[in-house]
Amino acid sequence: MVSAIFIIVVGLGAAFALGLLKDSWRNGAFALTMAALAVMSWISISWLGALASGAAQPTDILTAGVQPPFAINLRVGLAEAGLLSVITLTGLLSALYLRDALMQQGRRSMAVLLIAIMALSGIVLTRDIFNLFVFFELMVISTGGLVLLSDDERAIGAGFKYLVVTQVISILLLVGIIFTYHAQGSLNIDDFAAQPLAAKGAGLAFFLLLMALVLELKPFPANGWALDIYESAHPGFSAIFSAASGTAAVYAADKVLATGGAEWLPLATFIGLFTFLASNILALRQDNDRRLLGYSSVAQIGLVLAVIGQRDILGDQFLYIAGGILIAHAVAKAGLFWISGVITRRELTAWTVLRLNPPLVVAFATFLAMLIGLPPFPGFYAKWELAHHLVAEGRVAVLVLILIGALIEAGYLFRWFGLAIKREAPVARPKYAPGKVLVIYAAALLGWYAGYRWGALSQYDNLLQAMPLMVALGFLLIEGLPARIKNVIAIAALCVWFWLSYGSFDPLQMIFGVIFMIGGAVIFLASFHETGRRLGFYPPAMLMYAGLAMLIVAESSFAFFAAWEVLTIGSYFLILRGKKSEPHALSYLMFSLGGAFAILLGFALAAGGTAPLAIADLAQVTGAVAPWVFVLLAIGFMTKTAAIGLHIWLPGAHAEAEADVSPMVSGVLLKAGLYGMFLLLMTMGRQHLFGVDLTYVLLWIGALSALLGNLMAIFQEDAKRLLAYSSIGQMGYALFGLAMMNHLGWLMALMFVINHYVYKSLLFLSVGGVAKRTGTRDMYRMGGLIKLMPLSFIAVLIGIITMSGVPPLSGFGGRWIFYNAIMTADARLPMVLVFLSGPIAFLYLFRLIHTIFLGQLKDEHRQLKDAPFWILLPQMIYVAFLLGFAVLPGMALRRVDAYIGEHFTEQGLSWEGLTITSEFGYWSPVQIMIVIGTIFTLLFLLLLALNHKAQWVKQFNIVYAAERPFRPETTHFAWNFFAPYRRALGFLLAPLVTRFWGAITNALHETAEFTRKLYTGNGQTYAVHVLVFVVVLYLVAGGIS
Amino acid sequence: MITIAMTTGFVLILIGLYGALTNTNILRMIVSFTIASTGVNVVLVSVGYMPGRTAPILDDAVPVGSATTSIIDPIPQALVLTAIVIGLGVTALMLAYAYRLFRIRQTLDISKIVELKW
Amino acid sequence: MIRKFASVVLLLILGYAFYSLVAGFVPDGELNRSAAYYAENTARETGAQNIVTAIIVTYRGLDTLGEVTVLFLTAAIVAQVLSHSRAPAGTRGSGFLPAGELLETGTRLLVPLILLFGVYVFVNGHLTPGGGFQGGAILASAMLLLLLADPMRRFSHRLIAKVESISGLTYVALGVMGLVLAGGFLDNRILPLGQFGALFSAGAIPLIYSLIGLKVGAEFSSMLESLEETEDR
Amino acid sequence: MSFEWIQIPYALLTLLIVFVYGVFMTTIIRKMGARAGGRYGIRLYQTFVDLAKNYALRSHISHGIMFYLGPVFRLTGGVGLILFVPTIYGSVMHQNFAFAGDLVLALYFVFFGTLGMALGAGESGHPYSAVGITRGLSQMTAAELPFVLAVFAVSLQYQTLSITEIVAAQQGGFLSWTLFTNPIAVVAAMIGFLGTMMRSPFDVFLAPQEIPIGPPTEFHSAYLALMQTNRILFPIAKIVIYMNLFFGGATNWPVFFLKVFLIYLVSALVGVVFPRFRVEQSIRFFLIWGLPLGILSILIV
Repeated sequence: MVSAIFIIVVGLGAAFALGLLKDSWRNGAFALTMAALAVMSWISISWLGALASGAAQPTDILTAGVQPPFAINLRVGLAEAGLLSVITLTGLLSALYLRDALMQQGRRSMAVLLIAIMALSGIVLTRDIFNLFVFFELMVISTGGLVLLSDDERAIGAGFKYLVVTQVISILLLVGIIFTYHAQGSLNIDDFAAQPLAAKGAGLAFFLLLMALVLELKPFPANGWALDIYESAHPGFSAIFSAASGTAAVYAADKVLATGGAEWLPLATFIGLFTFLASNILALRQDNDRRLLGYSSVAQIGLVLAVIGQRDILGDQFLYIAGGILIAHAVAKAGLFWISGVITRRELTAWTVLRLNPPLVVAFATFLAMLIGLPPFPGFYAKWELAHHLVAEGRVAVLVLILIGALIEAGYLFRWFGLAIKREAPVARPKYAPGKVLVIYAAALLGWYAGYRWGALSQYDNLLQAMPLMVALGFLLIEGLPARIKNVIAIAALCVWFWLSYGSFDPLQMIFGVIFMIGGAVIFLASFHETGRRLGFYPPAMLMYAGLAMLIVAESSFAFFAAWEVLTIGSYFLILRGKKSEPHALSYLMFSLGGAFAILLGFALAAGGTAPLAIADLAQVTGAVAPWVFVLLAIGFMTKTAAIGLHIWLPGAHAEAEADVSPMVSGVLLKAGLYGMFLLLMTMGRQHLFGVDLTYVLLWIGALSALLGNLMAIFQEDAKRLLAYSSIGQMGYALFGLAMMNHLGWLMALMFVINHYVYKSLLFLSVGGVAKRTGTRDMYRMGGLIKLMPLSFIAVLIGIITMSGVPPLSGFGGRWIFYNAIMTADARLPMVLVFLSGPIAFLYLFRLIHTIFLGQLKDEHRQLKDAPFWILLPQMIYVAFLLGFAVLPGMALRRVDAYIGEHFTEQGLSWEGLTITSEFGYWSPVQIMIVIGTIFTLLFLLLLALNHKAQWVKQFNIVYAAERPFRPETTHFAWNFFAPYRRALGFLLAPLVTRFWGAITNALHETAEFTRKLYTGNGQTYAVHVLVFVVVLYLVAGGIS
Repeated sequence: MITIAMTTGFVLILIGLYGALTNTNILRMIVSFTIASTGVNVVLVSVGYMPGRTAPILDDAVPVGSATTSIIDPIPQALVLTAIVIGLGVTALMLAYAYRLFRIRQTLDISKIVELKW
Repeated sequence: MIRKFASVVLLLILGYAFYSLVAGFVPDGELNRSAAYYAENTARETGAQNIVTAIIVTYRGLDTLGEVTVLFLTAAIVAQVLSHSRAPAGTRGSGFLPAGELLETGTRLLVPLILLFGVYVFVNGHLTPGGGFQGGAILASAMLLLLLADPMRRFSHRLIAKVESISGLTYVALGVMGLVLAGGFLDNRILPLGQFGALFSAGAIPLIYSLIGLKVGAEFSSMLESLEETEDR
Repeated sequence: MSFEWIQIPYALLTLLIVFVYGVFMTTIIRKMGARAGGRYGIRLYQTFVDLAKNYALRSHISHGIMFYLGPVFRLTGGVGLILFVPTIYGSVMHQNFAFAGDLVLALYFVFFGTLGMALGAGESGHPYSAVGITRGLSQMTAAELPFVLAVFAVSLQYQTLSITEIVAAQQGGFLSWTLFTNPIAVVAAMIGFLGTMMRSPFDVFLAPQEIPIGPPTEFHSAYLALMQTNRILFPIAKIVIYMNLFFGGATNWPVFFLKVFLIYLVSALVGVVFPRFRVEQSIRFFLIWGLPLGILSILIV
């Protein structure tokens, strides 16, 4: 094991040696630089490996052969080694990335780079406070030099501002140091820990010291200088400045903070949270990519500082958590800055160019996911652990603030991703310097590796070893294959997974498992019509299904939450594929992440901080916290079921998605939320908050969703939006059934789960097929298609009969169970809404079939053929299923009925014979079918007998007030179909919810717009900010002495 | 004695900062900062001073044996040297920057160098 | 105006903080433990008369290394910054009157003395006040004198850079030797401590300090050089 | 209850009786309406003649398969509704096929005919048909509400969904009719009843007096005949439900005839007295007058 001091030695030596080279001999100089950096990285990594594996112990390195505190000593522990690896690797890669700039500027700049990395390593290593100062100044000056690498002349101004600010900082630092020394009689950090400073009346000195170090972390608002550097410097250097410098500075602050004792931690927490929130909000209004990244790094460092502020409660998990966030940030931020270097223009939309190079898009996504802390990256595990520790110690407020900040950050980062994916992309594929692209990929791989390590270190199963996830990620590797082959593999994967796991399912899991896996496979049949490679479809789709697969087998809260996030992110990418779905995908993600965070909070509260919590143990949660757990989890799940109030993402997301994606996200994905509700109600049952029975609240929410969802549906001109809104209503029914908390209510909910999957997938597919042919989704542009698209018509007909609950099809079963269920329910008022919404559903369903298939055929559609085979095939399967399910609902429901019976006292249905009987009524599907069938046939025969010679007449051969119309457009009554209804009940549709959420986002953006005026760009003002920051905190802290 | 020196140092720091915060001319700012850092150095040494003792050099005047009782604290002096050198380096760097800025912008007024903001 | 007022207020509060520092300051009666340790053990451990030097070069050698690096860094950056606007050869200093006879001679007389003095200062750094930095500065002042006397004069950058780099490298090498042969990085006991108070004593300290002197001198000179060579408009 | 073959001729018998009765009843009601309007009105056999004529007429026109099936759906709805509900309480002959399903089946089967009708009319491609359908459906959604609430109240009251049992619970003197045991529910139900009887003031979607509008616009000859048959059967089918739920059912045919006639008369009288509502007006009417009563009825049960 090479002593870590050689990191410094090699760095310096190489820097000095560069001076000996001829100025023209640049390749050699660059080679020397790279070699030196490589050695430094190798040393750090070997230490990291040794320490992590326990092969080596943390060691002190003495200088001058004298014991500390009398001589400077360095220390390499696990933390140090990790950070050193980050710093040196960033240096190495960045140097490679900066090759051209360095070559052009010559050996001096290389020396500066080397010294910068050396200094950063020194900051991490040293245990001597004044030595820390020296390395800091080295970092400052070398930063001043590296800023000049940029070809942007504004960088020089930025560099000068930076120098000005650092002058102020170093003044504070020196004063702090010398008085600390006076109080301690030593400069060695470890001695401070021995006797806390405030005790010795050196609180103020320590405060100044701390402030100086914290100011290096670019706390809001004293960070304008840093943002200017981020914006103007060479991205290769910005990567170092963000990843390496930030890391080192954080560690320095942590080192000193650790000696100050617990009373300083709240200060750090406050600064950290403040910075995290403020910077994220400010970033909302950024349209310059590098400045945006700047804001984001500032925020992330703030987050780490806030975590450091919790070190008193994190215990031995501290490294795991802080390190997770820090490393995720470092890798991601470096990667993003590197990407921004290969992009020529600075506005966010310029990133569309990445689309011409899909691997870069994957890298982009990877980095974003790391920043947000999505699985399977380190930030995810860190977030989870952090949440539990905070809750355990009752620091919920801190957690909530962190989650809010993270949500905002996700907002602007994924909005950016949306821009990059959806906006107009240039056609000419740019030439990237291979070196640079290589560096970017390296960073992405490092990110995945870090995720793997963190997973291995976590106390849970490593997500990157979870079979479904691996399969989904595997699709990234076979992206090159043709779509059809991938489709076969996908279907096979789903079926195999089901076949492997169904043995262990209980009936509930079985129903959802069938819908998720087999149902998903059926929908995939429709994907066969897509030709070509269909890049970027299968990985997200399979990611979603992987999440669903993991969800139903999840036993612990961790597994459940991880699965939830996985399916969320997968479905987001999937929805984003739609043509106009950019804003809708974003709002979907925002609501889902918000919901996910609510779930996280809920689980943490439930576990009381002692994760992992078995889902089943939710039942054991009692006391004052239980209702809150219930509320949070319910909110989380209801974001997925798009309960009214949280629904505004759904219509756009489902409507704009591709033909075969809509059924996936509507028919399948929505059920994830219901599954969650099932588990929640099964385990926690009725909870009371402020004396209110929460299931009663759910009852109202469900009823309102049912009513308003249906009501909004009948006024849509866009067929897919209509279906989307109807999903809101249908989920409302299901929620209502669940919230009734009785046997039949749950049975009805399950009936809806099954039915809704079938007919919604069916309808979305048919409408999708029609839209594909007609090239529009506006129903009033269609009409009279029944003759051209008979199969689609039949599908829709069966679909709407089922959905409207008209006998004899299976929808009636749902209604029948509903009536029997409400007989025993004690809350009656909400049912009024459900009663009203039932017939309303009938309105939009009729509109759907009438305006598309009946009425007058448009001239431009006369040549249309029926929908493509592969889109029709699954529809026919569904039709067949519906007819069968109508006659024999028992085949699916009996066992579930029995299973639910375990949870409730009152008895369910009795299934003997063909008749299904409840304690109130009876229902005999087969006989109904026979009777109706017979009557229908007889009458049909009668009509045939009377009217067998009837033949089709021309389209316009109708009685039309003694006139004959010639234009289908004027004759097809479709636009604003239910005008009277709008006149009567339109007032119910005031978009209050939309306005509410819109107001919130606007408020945030306005705040950002207003606040960022703070950064006037004047270096002097920035210096003032720094002083204000210090002084205010001094006053807030109440004049420490 | 010490307090006077120390106070002087702090006053210098404040004066320097005041100058740096109020003069928009870059050169003046640099000068102000040098004043401030001089102040810092004064504070540094004044912390190490102990009344009635002599310089930490073990010549005939100060035998090795009695060093503990007769010399002043040597550490701040070592530190101040480093501080001075570093301050010098930074100043030189700032001057160079000032030169470049002037060549690019034809002005030394920092309030005019604001193309990076918000 | 507002800015002035705001700064005044800020500085007043800061001043109050400083005041409380001064007010709360109690000078030590006797040396604190670190200082005491140096007072007792410097002679034995390093063999240097000048405790400050011992601290700078040995006990806190890492600082000093960093310090030297700072200068190296600054020199490099300054050169880089100014190299953008280097005046075309020959035009420099044009417009200066030729330096007078008196100045020429004075310079020729003084420069060797100054150089000698500088060398003396850093060679004796471990015995008397002064040391590498001071000596280096003095060396550089000789350079400054030459430049003032004859703005047209040029010195070879290669030479200065070589001196700079070699002394730097040797410094680091000595540090590593300390790691290998003695107690740790930058340990001065790689050479015999010699007889206390003699010129060739205190182990590697004089050597290191001389290297520092050379390096500092070279760095200052190169800074002066670059500054001088930029065209003044 | 379960199925025996003998029930088929029984059911057909019921159907026949109801049909004949229905023809006369509708004729009488129309006559009364005419007299109220100061006209003489049609002859007693007129409706028979119309039906016979339309059945006899032959048409060569069809707008497509759904158009062709529309009347079939419609009539199936009517006939089915009659057969799914026990006509005469206590008589084995006239239980029809009530064993297939309970009240809920009846409630939802009402839509069967409506849907098929609407589809058929829709395919005729006549804009007026579509206009009529939208109006009809819109109004129906509102009119159903008080009725459904009342039904729910009743089934709560008797703790069953089986029509037979509900009727059984009302036996023994008219005071045990729902009409008296739960008047609010009945009033609510009757308000809904008015809305579904296609009579003024709620007949704007048919507008029989003016230019042809509404679903039947394009239908003629045998199509129209089927629909007229339904116009005769369907109201009675609905009234039977009301009678069973609210008015103690009928234990023999005379009582049946009387009750059905009286209940029908309600809507006829209202229709004669009140002018026609626009659709949004009728929606508001049901929400303002019907809904609160319905809610009240389920709350006080």
